[in-house]
Amino acid sequence: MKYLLETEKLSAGYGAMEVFWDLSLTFEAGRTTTIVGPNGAGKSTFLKTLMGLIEPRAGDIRFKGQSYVKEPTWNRINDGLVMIPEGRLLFSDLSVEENLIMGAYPKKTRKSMEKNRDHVFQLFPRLKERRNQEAGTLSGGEAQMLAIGRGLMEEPEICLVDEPSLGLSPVMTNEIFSIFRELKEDKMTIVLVEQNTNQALKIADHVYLMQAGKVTLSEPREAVDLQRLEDLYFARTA
Amino acid sequence: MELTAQAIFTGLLMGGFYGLVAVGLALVFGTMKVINLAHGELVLLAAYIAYAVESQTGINPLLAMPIAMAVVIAASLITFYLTNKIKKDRELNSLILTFGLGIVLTNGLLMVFSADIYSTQSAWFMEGLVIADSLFSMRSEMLAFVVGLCALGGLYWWLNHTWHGRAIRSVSSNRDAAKLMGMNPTKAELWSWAIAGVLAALAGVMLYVTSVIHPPIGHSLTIKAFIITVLAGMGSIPGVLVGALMIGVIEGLTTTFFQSSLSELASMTVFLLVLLVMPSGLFGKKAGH
Amino acid sequence: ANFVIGEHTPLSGKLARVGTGSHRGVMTGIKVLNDKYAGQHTFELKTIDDESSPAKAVSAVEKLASEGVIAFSGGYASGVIGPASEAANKANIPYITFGGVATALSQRGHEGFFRINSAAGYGKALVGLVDEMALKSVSIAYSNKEATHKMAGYIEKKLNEKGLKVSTHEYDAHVKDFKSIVNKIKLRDRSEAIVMVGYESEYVGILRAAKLLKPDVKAMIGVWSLATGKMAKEFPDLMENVYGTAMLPFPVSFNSPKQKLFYEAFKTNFKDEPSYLEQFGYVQTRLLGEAIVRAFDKNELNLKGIADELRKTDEETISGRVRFDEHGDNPEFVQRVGQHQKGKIPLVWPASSKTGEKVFPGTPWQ
Amino acid sequence: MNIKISALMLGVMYLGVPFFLGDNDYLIGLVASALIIAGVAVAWALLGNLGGMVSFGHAAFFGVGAYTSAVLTMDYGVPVFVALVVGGVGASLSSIFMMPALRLRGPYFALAILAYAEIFKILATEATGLTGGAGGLLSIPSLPVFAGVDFGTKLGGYIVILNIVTLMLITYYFIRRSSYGLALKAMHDSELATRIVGVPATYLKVVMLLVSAFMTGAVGAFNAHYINFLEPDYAFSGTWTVFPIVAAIFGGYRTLSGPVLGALFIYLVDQLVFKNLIPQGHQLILGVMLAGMIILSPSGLLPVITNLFTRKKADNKRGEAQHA
Amino acid sequence: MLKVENLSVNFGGVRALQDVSFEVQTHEVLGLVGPNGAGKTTSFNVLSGTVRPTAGSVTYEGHDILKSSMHQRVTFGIGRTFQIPQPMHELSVRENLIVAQRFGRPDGKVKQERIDEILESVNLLHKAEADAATELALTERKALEVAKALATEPTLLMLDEVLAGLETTSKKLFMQTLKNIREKYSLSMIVIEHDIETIMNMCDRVVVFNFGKVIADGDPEETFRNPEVVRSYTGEVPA
Ligand SMILES: Nc1ncnc2c1ncn2[C@@H]1O[C@H](COP(=O)(O)OP(=O)(O)OP(=O)(O)O)[C@@H](O)[C@H]1O
Ligand SMILES: Nc1ncnc2c1ncn2[C@@H]1O[C@H](COP(=O)(O)OP(=O)(O)OP(=O)(O)O)[C@@H](O)[C@H]1O
Ligand SMILES: CC(C)C[C@H](N)C(=O)O
Ligand SMILES: [Mg+2]
Ligand SMILES: [Mg+2]
Repeated sequence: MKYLLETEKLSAGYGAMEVFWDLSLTFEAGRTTTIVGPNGAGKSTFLKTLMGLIEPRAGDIRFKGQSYVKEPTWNRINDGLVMIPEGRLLFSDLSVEENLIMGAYPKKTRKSMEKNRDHVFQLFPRLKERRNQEAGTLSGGEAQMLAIGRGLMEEPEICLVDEPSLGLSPVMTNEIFSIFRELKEDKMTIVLVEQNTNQALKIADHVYLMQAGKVTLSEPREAVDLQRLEDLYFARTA
Repeated sequence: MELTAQAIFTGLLMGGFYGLVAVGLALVFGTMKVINLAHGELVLLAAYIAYAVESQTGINPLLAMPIAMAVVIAASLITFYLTNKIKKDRELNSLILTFGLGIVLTNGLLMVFSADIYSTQSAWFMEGLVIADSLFSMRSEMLAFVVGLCALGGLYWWLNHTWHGRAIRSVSSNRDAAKLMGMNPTKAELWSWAIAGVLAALAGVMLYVTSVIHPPIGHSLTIKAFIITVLAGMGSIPGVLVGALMIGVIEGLTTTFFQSSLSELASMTVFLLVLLVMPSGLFGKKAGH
Repeated sequence: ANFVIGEHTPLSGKLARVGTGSHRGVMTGIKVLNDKYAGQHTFELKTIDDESSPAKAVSAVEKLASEGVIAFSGGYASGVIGPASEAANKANIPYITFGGVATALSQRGHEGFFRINSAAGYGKALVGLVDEMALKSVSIAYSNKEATHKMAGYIEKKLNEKGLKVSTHEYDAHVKDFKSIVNKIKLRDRSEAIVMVGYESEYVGILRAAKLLKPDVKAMIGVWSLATGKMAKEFPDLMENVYGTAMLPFPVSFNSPKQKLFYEAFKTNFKDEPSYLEQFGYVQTRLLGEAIVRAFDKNELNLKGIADELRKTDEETISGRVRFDEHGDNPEFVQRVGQHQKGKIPLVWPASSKTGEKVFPGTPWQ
Repeated sequence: MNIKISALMLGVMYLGVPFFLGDNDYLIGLVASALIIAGVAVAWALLGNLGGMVSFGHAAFFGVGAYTSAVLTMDYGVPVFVALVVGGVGASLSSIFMMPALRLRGPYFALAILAYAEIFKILATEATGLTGGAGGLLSIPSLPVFAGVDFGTKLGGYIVILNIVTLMLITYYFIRRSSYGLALKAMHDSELATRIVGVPATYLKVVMLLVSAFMTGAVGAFNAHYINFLEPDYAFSGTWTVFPIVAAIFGGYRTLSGPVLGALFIYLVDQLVFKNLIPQGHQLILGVMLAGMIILSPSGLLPVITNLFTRKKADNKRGEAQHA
Repeated sequence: MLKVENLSVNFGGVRALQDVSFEVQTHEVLGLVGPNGAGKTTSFNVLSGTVRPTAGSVTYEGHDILKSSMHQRVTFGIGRTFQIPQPMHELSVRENLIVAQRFGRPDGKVKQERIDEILESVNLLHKAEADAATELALTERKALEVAKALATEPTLLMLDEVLAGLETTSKKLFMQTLKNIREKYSLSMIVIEHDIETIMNMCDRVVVFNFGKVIADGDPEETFRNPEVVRSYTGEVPA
């Protein structure tokens, strides 16, 4: 088993529209892979498909060598495949603390729930301050922190992260990336989708560029040149 | 004074029972946004099972509880299974579905048990219970009240302190997010319908031992339960308790100091006033941003 | 000849219980008619469930009319009977009933509208009983339905005229708990008797509450649906000493040939004990049948012919004497009163019909 | 498509029904009864679909309209046709009491209206002087002879209710087509989003409530003169809420003709078919049919019918699937 | 043209805004920045009428707008976007704009060319017939927010993080579009963004919030050098 997670000729879409097709990507254990790409390229859709929130049209997903396409989302979570979604897929009428507690739903994480919660509170003191506030009334940035915190409560083995810096202040963005850097050092496998290319590349081991439903570049971080990447982006928009 | 005390006492007992009837509906409503218009009929079904068991075997109708639960849980799960088949406009379409099932149940009961009225034969339940020489109730009413409080309390604890309970609340809050926490939403919903079945069975047997049953009351039970659920605020258990007791006491007081035929008027008026001041019910969360 | 009689009755919906009872009486009537005229005439009954709804009763009448029925036996509750008999009138078909006692029904000038009972008959019985008890004060608890509302008003008025102190308590049919009402009677009215004007499940509720609170009254009295064998069997501990209107005692000692005829026919058909509902249904159908035969013999089988013949009726039936005045009402109608006594219901009022002595004072808890 | 079906339906109702069933009072009566439910269903759907407000209390308007018209004709000698309109106006006026409920949403609104309906019913029972109390009103005047036609007959009544329903459908159609219709549609799930672009949401809701109440009231008034009888339990019966809702959703409440088709279908099938199958308890089959139908065709009856007309069409959509 | 004075908002115990005052001049672009939860969105909510302040006053072109209803404010010329996009459900993208034009403009006229022009400018023309609620990617939903606000033809446009999540190139293009629109229709704007570069590029002036208070107000370059701002917000001195 070379790769922790891989896809083979994966296709998915909504209704009559095909968003991406024949995607074969690989994610190595313990490493951080960054997927960048213009808006609407299908990055979020790809992550959701990996999680089983969207049913693929064709192709295969393999986790630890096992085919995963038929596996329901909740089993993937229990196996350690976790996603921190973009936007706010929060439990908006539950309190901040309850949201975090729900992150510890997978059986193996329940024991360490309190420890993890305190850790998250330490990372995001604002959440601790607002632990009894309804999640739906949080500010945009606070909600983002909560989504990240809740994801960490799930003790991921591999974590798919969709635009974590969205709506965060510059200080907070730095904070987030240093958290991911630490996780990476703790050997967590990370798949990061991010528009903040600059920051994202700093922690990446491997980079994919996704454009209009296709991977147009796949290179180890060392080989990627920021300028070239931007040019490639531009090639589409021009 | 004595009148007032008795009126409030009667009202509280009544309210406890109302709460028991309403809470199953509130649970399903809170978790799936499905208004189970057959809920009252499920309660009634349990009551008829208690009747059937008592009249066939002569044993205490409370002992019919296991059978009542088994049947009502099964019925509740069938309802769940069917509502789950509706993929579009579930909130509205489930109205039709459960309304249809309610009709089926009412008419089924009518065919099997005829339109006669029934009540328990066991005199024990009707014995008086006198508190402080001046507050009167039947044993069965006190029993129903206690069962109601325990059921509500237990459910509240379960929803807030067990993983199953929390899962139910999460699924109702955001299905996709719940999946991402490793929950199987369908399983969680199945649980809440099964528990609604348990609660309906409890309520039904209590109904049978406290009062008289005949087929058309299923519908009025549904309406009462629904009113209390909305008064409570979407799926709030403390809200159900407070709302039910409030309605019970208002009815008791109006009957005593005006007349019974105005008690509905009074409770509806209070219901409206509460909603106009608190548009999401007594314990409802504010409707989003 | 073959005579087709139409019937609309509530077999489902709110009034299913009484509708079913009435329907069984009507069927018994048809059976007896067929036996009597075997070889000459046949009677056929077409029944439609009106689901306790006026609109559906109207379409039932219209449907049956279009299928050629020559008369209607039908209905329950004045609110349903009103529009249904209106439709029968439009179709020029006579209509006989016992299910609606609202006065207005017979004041519409319908030539073919007949009913064998009247509110006054029930009222007279209750007032007579109370009078005989020589009470000073009475509380009336009544349902806010049409018939009960009117009936309570009638009793109140009559008792007031006799100088009794009367308090009234209107309740809603949906009410589940009667303790508050009974408690008011106990602590505030302090009446000597409670009169209940309502329906079965409400009687059970009131009696239970009374048994619990034990107001200091001498008698518990109800109108229809109370002094029945069913109630005696289902709620023995609640019914003891309770009064209610009845035509016949329970268990019925069917002595006269007329009574026997009904009882046997009913028993073979339904394997059950008849109640007043069955009796009324039976009587109205039989009277109608006889009138039809007479009209047929005169070759006048139409609205006018049947109505004329009905108006000539004057018969001692198992529900008492029946004749019809110009409005189609039965001025002779008087109810009797029975009292639950150890599972039996002897008639205790009027003196002329007595089959037992009343236990007075007496309540279920005394 | 929907419009075509509506037109076809109206054609059948105006020409076919009188021609084939005209002399069968029973059948015409059934269809008229179904149309009464259809009328309330259309009014309900208008509020539910365009106003985004599901009401559980349309019986309130039905009852108020009925009593207004009955009392006016009986005690004040107002001509019946005028009274029908005034009945609608009366229902609209009664809806003013409900305006505070407009700030409620979803089930909260639905049940608040139900509470109003209950309150109205009790008031009608208690206001004995005006309404005859629980005893109700008997011998309410029938529809009159007008321009030489006796509208008091079954057929006459049928024509009147058919016209009422048609007018309602036309009104519905024009409201829906207007830009108000768009805004109303948008308000459904996203009231905030519509207010923030300047839509006076409350005002639009008020208008819809008034219109829907008027329509329901007029139908209720018609019914009073058609059945010649009223009592509070009947006039404010939950049936006048439940059956129209069921009919509207069943038929397809987001469509124009759905509620009418739904009402006709449910009422007629139940009365003509099921009732003959099981004389007592035929509603059991109705229940099964409702449940089954809604699972099989969640958008209601109309799509099923539409599909019958336009067999295939959907198959052309798959084309884009192959890219590689 | 807009004057906010001594505004305070409390949510239970949370004091989201405390005694906040600021102004926007005609044709000015004001940046609103500050840490997460500082109260930026809340102040938009007060201005547009979704939140009622506990104290304070707001005047817009002479109107005391706190007294006006939400839709009246739109006709006065205040348009806004939501941080979490709020499309009108059940309508297509184009229909969203039709409603906005019809009800947002004082004269209630709907001009198709104008709608096309707006869609073009936010790069949504190709999605005009798509279902607004379900068929758009995150950034497309944000673009629709802007388009809807523009369709009401505002004089003051309030943008809440509409550029967040856009790739660098699109961000630049979009910024340019906004600038053009501002020139063409002579708009004033209030912009909430967390990207310092964007703020510097677009804004004439910035107001910095922290814990519900205004801690700085002035020229962007200068303000971003203010040590308090750096400590609480930017974290590093911008290049
Ligand atoms: N629920 C949906 N239904 C239909 N189409 C959708 C849906 N969600 C997204 N799309 C479309 O799918 C395409 C890819 O969307 P996706 O959200 O995956 O893009 P993305 O790469 O994550 O973009 P962004 O950077 O904006 O987040 C877009 O064209 C979008 O319009
Ligand atoms: N209804 C509410 N109840 C309690 N607190 C609330 C409520 N609404 C907002 N808040 C709090 O008010 C504060 C200000 O929120 P606001 O949305 O204005 O922040 P913001 O400056 O826009 O932040 P961000 O940059 O993260 O979007 C936040 O801490 C938020 O949690
Ligand atoms: C005499 C009774 C049969 C009358 C009936 N209870 C009614 O509702 O009209
Ligand atoms: Mg995305
Ligand atoms: Mg914000």
